[in-house]
Amino acid sequence: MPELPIWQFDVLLLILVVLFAVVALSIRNLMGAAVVFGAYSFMMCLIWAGMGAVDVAFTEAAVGAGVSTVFVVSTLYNTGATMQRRTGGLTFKLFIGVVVTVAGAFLLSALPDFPKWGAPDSPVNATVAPYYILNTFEDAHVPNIVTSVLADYRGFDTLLETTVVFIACIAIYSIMRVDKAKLETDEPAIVAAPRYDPSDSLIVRQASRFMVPFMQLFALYVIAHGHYSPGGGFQGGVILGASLILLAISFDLKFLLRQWSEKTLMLLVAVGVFLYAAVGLTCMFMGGDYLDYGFLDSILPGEKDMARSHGILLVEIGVGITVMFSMIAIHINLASNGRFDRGL
Amino acid sequence: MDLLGYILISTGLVFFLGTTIGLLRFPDFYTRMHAAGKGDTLSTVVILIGCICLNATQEDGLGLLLALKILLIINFILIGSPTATHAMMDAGNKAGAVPWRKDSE
Amino acid sequence: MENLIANFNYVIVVILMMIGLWSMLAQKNLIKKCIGMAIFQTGIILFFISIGAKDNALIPILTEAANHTYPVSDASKVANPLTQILMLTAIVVGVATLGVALALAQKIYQQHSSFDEDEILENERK
Amino acid sequence: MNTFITTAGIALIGLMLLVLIRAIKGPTVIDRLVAINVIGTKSIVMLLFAGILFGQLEMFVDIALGYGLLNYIVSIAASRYYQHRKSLEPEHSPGGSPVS
Repeated sequence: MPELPIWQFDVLLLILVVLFAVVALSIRNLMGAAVVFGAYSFMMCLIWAGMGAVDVAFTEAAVGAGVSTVFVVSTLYNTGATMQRRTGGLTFKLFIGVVVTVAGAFLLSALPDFPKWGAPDSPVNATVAPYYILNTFEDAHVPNIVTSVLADYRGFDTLLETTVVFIACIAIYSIMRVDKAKLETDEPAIVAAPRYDPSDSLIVRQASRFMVPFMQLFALYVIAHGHYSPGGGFQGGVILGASLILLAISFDLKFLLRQWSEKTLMLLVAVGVFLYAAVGLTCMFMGGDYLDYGFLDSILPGEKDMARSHGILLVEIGVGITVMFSMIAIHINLASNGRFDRGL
Repeated sequence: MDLLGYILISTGLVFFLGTTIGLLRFPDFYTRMHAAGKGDTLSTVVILIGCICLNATQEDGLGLLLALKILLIINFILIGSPTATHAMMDAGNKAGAVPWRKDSE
Repeated sequence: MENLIANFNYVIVVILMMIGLWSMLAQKNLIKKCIGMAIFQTGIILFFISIGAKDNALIPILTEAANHTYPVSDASKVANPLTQILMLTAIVVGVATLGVALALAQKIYQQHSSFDEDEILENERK
Repeated sequence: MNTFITTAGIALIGLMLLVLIRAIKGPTVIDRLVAINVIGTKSIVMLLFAGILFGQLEMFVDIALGYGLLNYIVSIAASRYYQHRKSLEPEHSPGGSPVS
């Protein structure tokens, strides 16, 4: 058996997660499937916490509880589809089932060749990872190894991932966004407008009004304290985005759009990536390589290792801005059907 | 202090058992909501207080910081969970969930 | 059988991936396909995280409270940070791509008033 | 202490499994939503248990705090769906599928 610190939990949760996956796919009501899929992500968060991956667990917690289920719900809200059609193609499903089972059997046949679960000397754990573990603190003065590897050692990777989030936001924008005037002449909107009723749910609105400042404060703490505890730009950005999505849900979309216009949102999505790239370029101007924060020591306080620590913080802020506003822009596009006026 | 923690966590588990039985056995949506809304919040809060007791003896102020953070979690659960319960109850009412009556079986 | 227990994580990875693949191939509903895609993705993330876990290892954050001394002397007592950061970014990118998939599905629904693949194909042929 | 926490955690997972039965059976979506909400709240407790077993609770408590803040967004979004949806159009969308 593996000797992970809490392997009992891990084994049980791994079995439970398969159950959740099967349940989420077998429920024919689409809302039910979306809701159970949210719980699936809770279980995944627990598994990652159990395997010692706290940053990943944090990201999954923020994404699963805050945004991903809300995206599915807003899509269902705008389309009005409720039930999955009972299709007759049982033979087709069985055929696919056989194909998938054979593929799975092929994959499982390689099982004895894998390193044991939790072996410290497996190829993954023995090649480059020990360097990060042993040298992070002298190099960058960051106790959280994940943060330093994320933003410093593998800074290019994170830059491109941030760009991918940015591109996904642009893609959703170009798929969904429609001109309001054009839509009215072409075809009626599929969903009639829900009337904003001030007496609708006072409790929900007041509770959200109370919670949102705490969420934003906590998110800023997560970004700033990411050097010493789990957290960083991705987690903090998602929590910030989720707090504004909560406002949009519990009040209405107009409430959000009064504060953040379309133009501001898209500008800020770009500003985050730009900040990241600009920090890298500044390093080049100071005489180093791209994203080599050590050369920022003449403009940032402290020695070379502290300069790297501060550079990581700047980069994380850029990531946070991009992720936050991408999540908000994606939610507004999905919830309002690209019309940017009203929605979930 | 540890003993108090054990007692509180066990109590919380008993409350959660009650929640589970209520969720499984009650006949309609509103009664199930009753079991879930009350029992869930109460059992979580009790277990979290038990966790505070278990960690209160840590050295150099860490126990105090942890206690503060867990108290914050309790605070947010006490605000968020009833709000969610209210919203779901309202949704069920508006979507037309029929209350169970004794003569309906 | 011994392999099955010692490598239990890979078994679950394969099962999750195949559930996701089955859903993407056999389900006719676009939303279910999106959910299947997300499940497949979590299978892959689980693969990476579980090969990075180590026996009796602590989380990859160095603190004095956990008897870590700066600098660390034994790398085998800290879980692998590399796989974790690869997957951390993958989760956020995953939710963004889920958004793209849902946007496409929503546009398709506007055109064809259905999430069902067969009905969409019928509508196309008309 | 660790034995007790492990036992309590396993009991908690077992009870979550029972709650999952309601999520499977639940005749309406809102029943499922209730069950999922309970599971989400109990995830906070499980995270704290994992932290105690790792001996580094101060790292796990942040995740639990994040959960405590974000946990109810899904419930509110889903109930918003039902509050608004009801007055909009019948359950059968045009061209949609018949409800069994």
